Amino acid sequence: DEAKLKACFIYVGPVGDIGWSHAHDEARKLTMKALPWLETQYVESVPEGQALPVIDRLVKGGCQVVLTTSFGFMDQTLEAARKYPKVVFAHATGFKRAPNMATYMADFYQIYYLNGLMAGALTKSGKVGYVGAFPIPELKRHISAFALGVRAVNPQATVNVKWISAWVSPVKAREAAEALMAEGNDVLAFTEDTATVVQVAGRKKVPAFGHYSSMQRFAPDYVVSGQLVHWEKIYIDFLSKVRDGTYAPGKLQDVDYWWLLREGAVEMGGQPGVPINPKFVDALKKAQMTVGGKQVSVYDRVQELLKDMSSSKPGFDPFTGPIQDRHGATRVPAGKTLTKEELNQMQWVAPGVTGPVADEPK
Amino acid sequence: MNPIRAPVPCGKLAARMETSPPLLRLSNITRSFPGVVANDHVSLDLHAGEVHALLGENGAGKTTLMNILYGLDAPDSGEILIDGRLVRMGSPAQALRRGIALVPQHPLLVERHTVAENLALGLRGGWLMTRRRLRATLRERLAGQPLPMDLDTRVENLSAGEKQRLEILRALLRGVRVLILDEPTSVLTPQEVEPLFQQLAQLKTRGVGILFISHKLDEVLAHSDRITVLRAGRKVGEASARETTREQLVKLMLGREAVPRPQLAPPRPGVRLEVQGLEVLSDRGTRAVKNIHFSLAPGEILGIAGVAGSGQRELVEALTGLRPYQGQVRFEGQLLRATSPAELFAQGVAHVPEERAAGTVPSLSVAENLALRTWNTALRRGPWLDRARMEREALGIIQTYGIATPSPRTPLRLLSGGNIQRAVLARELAGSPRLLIAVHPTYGVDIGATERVHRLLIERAQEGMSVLLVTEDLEELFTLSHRVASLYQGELRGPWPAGEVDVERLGRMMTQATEGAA
Amino acid sequence: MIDEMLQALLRALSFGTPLLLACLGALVNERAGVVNLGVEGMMALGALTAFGVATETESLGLAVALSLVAGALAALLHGFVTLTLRANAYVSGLALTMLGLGVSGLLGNRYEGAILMEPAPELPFTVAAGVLAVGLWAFLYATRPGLVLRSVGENPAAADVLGVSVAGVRYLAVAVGGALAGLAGAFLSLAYRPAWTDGMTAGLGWIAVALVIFVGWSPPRAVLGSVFFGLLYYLQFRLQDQSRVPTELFAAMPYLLVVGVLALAGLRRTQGSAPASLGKPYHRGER
Amino acid sequence: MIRLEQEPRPRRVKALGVYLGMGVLAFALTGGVFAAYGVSPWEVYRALLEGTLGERQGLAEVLRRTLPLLLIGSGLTLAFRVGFFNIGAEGQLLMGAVGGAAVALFLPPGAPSLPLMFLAGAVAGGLWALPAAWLRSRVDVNEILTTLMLNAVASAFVLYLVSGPWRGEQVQGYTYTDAFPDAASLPVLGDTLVHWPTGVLGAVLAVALQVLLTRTSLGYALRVVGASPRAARYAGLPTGRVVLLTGLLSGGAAGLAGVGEVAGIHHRLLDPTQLSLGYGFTAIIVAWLARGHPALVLLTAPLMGVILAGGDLLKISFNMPFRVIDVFSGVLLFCLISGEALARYRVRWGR
Ligand SMILES: Nc1ncnc2c1ncn2[C@@H]1O[C@H](COP(=O)(O)OP(=O)(O)OP(=O)(O)O)[C@@H](O)[C@H]1O
Ligand SMILES: Nc1ncnc2c1ncn2[C@@H]1O[C@H](COP(=O)(O)OP(=O)(O)OP(=O)(O)O)[C@@H](O)[C@H]1O
Ligand SMILES: [Mg+2]
Ligand SMILES: [Mg+2]
Repeated sequence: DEAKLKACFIYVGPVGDIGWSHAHDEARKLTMKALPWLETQYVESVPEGQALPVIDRLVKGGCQVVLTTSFGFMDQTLEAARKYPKVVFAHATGFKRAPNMATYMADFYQIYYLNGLMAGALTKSGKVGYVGAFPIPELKRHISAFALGVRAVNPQATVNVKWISAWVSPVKAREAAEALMAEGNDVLAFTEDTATVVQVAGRKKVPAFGHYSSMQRFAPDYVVSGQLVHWEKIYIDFLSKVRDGTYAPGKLQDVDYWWLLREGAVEMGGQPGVPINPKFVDALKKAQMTVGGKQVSVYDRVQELLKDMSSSKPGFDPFTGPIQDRHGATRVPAGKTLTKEELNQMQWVAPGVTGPVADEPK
Repeated sequence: MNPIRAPVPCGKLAARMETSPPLLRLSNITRSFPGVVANDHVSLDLHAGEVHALLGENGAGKTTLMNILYGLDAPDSGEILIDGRLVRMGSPAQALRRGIALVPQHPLLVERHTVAENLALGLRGGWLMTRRRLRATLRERLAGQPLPMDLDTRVENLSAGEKQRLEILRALLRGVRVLILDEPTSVLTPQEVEPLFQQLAQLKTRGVGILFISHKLDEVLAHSDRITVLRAGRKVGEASARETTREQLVKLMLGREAVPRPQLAPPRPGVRLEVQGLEVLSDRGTRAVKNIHFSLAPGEILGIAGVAGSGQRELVEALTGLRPYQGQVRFEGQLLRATSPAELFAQGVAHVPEERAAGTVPSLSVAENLALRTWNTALRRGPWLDRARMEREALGIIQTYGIATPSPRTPLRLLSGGNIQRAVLARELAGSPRLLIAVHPTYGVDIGATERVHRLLIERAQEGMSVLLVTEDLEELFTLSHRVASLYQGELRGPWPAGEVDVERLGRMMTQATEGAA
Repeated sequence: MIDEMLQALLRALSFGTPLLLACLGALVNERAGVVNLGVEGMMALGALTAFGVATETESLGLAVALSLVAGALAALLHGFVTLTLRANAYVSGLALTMLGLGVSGLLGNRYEGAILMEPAPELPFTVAAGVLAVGLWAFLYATRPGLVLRSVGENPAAADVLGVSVAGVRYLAVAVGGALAGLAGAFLSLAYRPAWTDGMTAGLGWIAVALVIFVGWSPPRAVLGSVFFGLLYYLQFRLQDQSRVPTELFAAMPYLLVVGVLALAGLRRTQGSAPASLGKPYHRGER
Repeated sequence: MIRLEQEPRPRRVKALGVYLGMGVLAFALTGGVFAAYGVSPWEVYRALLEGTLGERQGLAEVLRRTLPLLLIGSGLTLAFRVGFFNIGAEGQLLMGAVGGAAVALFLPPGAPSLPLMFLAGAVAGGLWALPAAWLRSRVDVNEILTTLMLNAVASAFVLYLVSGPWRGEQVQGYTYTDAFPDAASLPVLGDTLVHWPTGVLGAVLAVALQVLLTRTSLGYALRVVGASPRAARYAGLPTGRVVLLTGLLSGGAAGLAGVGEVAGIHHRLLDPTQLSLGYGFTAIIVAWLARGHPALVLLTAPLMGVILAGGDLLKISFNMPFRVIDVFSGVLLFCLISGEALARYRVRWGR
């Protein structure tokens, strides 16, 4: 029997939730299935800033690969990488690397644009609501991509954001969603690690977009689409390469996964395999938008772009200039596309986004 | 074996006792607390229509015995018989069901509720109890008697005497056969005592048996049929009230003769304290003390009689730096401007507070309690507390004033009530004050301890200390004071030399608006 | 405009419902003189019980009933430790919070992220809470057991000599308090957000504990207090973009307001309504 | 029926025995939880013992978890003794971290950062407790409530700082400040995270507060105010100032702990939920177990340190959900406070 490779996962939240840590843990299980030689261990609810002692224990317990899955683990992972040069580290969402520490991320911004198109088509009031966790660049780029999509269909529409300052808070998510609906928003999207917004929307018969995991079943008639993640695509690739020596310690300085639709690390839809809820197909087919001077149905446009961005050579990117921020300053010149670094540091938001946005450049 | 020691010579009620089983019989009741045997094989009988008094020093075990009878406490051994039948008294509810009612030593009323609500708490009946219904029920139940007070007054606004009457009324609301009164008279003025005994006499004729505890020998002798004396948990005697004397009872209680009290010396010339136009507000912002004038000479004891709520608390708090006031207070000619009790003490004003709890810290040691006045002055060395000196001085005080404590390090809460009271007095006197303001210095204290407190006060007055004595106990007031005055609704009447008024008149002045000055 | 105000009022009622239920429970407790800081824990247990039962049996009625039982049982643990064993009530309450959150998190692991497809309507809970408030008020001031309860909280010794079983009343009050906290939890996991998430009580239990003091132990004022608090909570989101004030200030607003109002109440000396023997253990015959 | 009677003179030996017994009971009860969870309690306890006290790394973890508890615990012990029920240590810790971070981030390089950080943290933590103390002493507002509410406010304030004005340049917009300069980092023992100066500070504080309480005249005043506010008023003790001072001291101690956490472990200010980890609440247990003697915190803080580190271990080695720790602490706490009564009273059965 071949020797096993032991990979250990550190999660910031409990694996039980249906958000971020849950998705990583699901991916861990799928990876285990795919790679028979793999052995795994995980530690849940490790507070940021408390990763080092956990890594110490894990390494002592024989972990050869340590995957830390929250931005806040970045510096401690780096420190651990220096402390244990023979161990392979990989850190999700960060930007610091070392000879034995890679970084990885699966991002949704393309899907948000597509969701935005659908939202723009479905809103009657021209107001789309968004419940946001924290105003960090990741959310800003997602909300901006979403708003760009909305405005591509309905140039007058707005995306109204309420911040709840929490990753998991059903109570705040509910009240924020209620406030949005009271203000006349008739389509909802969100970033929060529970299905609260989808449930609230379903009760009030308002279309909504799922986030992170399969949520269509919670409001089968009202979830239009959404984003799903497949971390296992990255894990399988990475761990296989670690095992065959491609990613041995010392060779990771430049290993940075930034996987999108093309790599299959993310998927559009309210549940796997259903990019658009059939209930909304008719409405989306009826809705028209102008692309390059021509009228096309929103449904066709979404399908076309999804296909394009999922191909090995995507031709479309939501953040292709000219794009101005909501105060009119040009952020992406014509003909340019935002780089990964720029996307990762994005502080501005696109036109159409309303509501306070912390740290916005003027 | 017969645990009853010293069967009393004058118990000649035998004939009557044989005829029928007594209404109530306590037989060989024993109850010990950690370190104390509170009741040691105590037996007593109570007949229908009889007033049976229970006498004894503080801690003799009177209240414990009554608590056992009322189901508030359980005996270690012994039996309770009612109408000759053995009963178990597991809780007050059972006692009440058997027709036993208790008026406890300290009033147990819900201060913030109204008179009606307090009465209703003791009633049985249906679920619904609106204010209307309650009033109707009470009027019906109280049919015989005129309502002594407004049903909607809150109890906190009643005087001590009124509270006592409320307690008794409540006990009588349910048909009683045995009424237990634990020191009902210690807070009553003579005017209030009289109706109480009339009421008892009436109950007697209806066949109610009454158990009655008091430290006041005169009223015991006057109003009871039989007297049982307890000492240190044991029954030391039983007597018919008609056939015994005060002296015999004192000797039985104390186990020795009473010591005669020293004579009051005349006050010295001069003015120690002068109060002019004093106005003090109560917590509720009403005028509690209204434009008071008086003065006090060195070596003089001025007694002020006032029931609770008449402004005496506010008066004392103003003079001891605990409450702001209007008007002028001069101490030895100097206008008193100090506001802090600590500063006042440093200037020579000591204070024995109304309640022991207010002046002591039960969880701290005796020595630390004795240091409450000196911790920041004599006992302070820079930032440090001079603990060695604190204990030395405590030992001195303990010896001088005869405080019974195992050691200065014993927590004060483990001392007996009388000893705690003595410790407070000792602490205040140890600073050699020139003015002592003392409220109820012997409240709830037995005659032995009372005797010692009185002697201390008189001796110190002889040495030149002035005393402002505030108490409801008129007997004490007259035995100790050179001059007496009464406080009624914030107004001071008097002072007069003690010889010029009698107890009845002063008592009336404490409780009635109409009586004018002498 | 009218529409907006109506909407805000609806939100205030909805969010105020669990607060009112838990607050009334704590109020019953405290009117009997017992402090129980473990509301958050009991609420979490009630929420999990309700959700678990509703999921397994699909009977909402049973779910609600058992949430009451779960809250009451948890409260009785507090009662036993503080009333019979005489442990410190404040520490016991904290321990109950930990235990409640811990046990519900642990046992609820299997339901994590699950959702109730047939949620309970909110209205019956809200109506029940309102009726309870009025009923409790009537109970306290127009019935004999109500008088007994109040008396036990004011002066247990006085009630004791009149044959009232102080411990009995207090145990009962504690159990009722726990049951209502459990019901508040059931509202959260069956109606308000018909799902189970560890920690979904989100500090509401603590707010309820604070509310009791805030409303001066009065049931009618508890209604106003919880609606007021619900309104504030909603408005922190509704007003978010109307101002340049940082969103965190809005988040802190309810708590700041409680402190502010307490300070004002204190300054105006209207705080004296606390039951006189609140938090003081009573043991017959103890000196 | 059970009846409890006061022990005339509580015996230390009996108390110790009762506490040990209740400790064993607690372990037995949680053992049941473990068994229900499907792991052998024996194995868990063995691993716990080995993984905390039985090895260097475990000991380091215990120490690391003990450090903040020492500081907060001694402050709270004092506060409880004075009758100031401060349960806002969590918020005071956060504000201490803010104070420390302010110095670390904005002081020009070259200044003596660490002492100034501790100073600023103590002041910030102390000031955060002050409104509650003031309201309590002036207008008798229940401090349990106000300190609790101020926790939430402190949390919102830290969040505001790290997501707004203090957000780091190098954190890609995440909610953190930049890392502190090296001069603002506490030295650690070897390659552990044991920032020992915080521990020294804690030990000194515990002993100093003990001396303050028992040997100084100020301590006398504190004890009198705590044991009998009425007597304190009667004797003219400055009750209000004593309560304010207690607020400052206990809040300041929690503030120091906050500085220790940011300067010793995180090296930046971060999201409040990641920063405080409930030390403020755990310290209530520590203080309560110390029973009014700050010096005893030197024993009780490590005890809770073992439990916290043990909980981490359970998470890592047995993949237990993190809530196990809450259950464990809750059960232990219940057992210990019940033991309190049994130690001071004796049980009598029957009527
Ligand atoms: N609950 C108790 N715990 C311990 N000791 C007690 C308790 N109750 C009473 N004692 C002790 O039992 C003895 C008898 O007390 P009791 O109250 O019966 O005296 P008493 O005769 O009523 O005195 P007083 O005249 O002061 O009212 C005292 O020594 C008292 O300290
Ligand atoms: N709750 C208690 N617990 C333990 N011991 C007590 C308690 N109450 C009283 N004692 C003890 O019982 C004894 C008598 O107490 P009590 O207060 O009744 O004194 P006393 O007999 O009234 O004394 P004095 O004559 O001085 O008033 C004291 O020695 C005291 O230590
Ligand atoms: Mg006594
Ligand atoms: Mg007595």
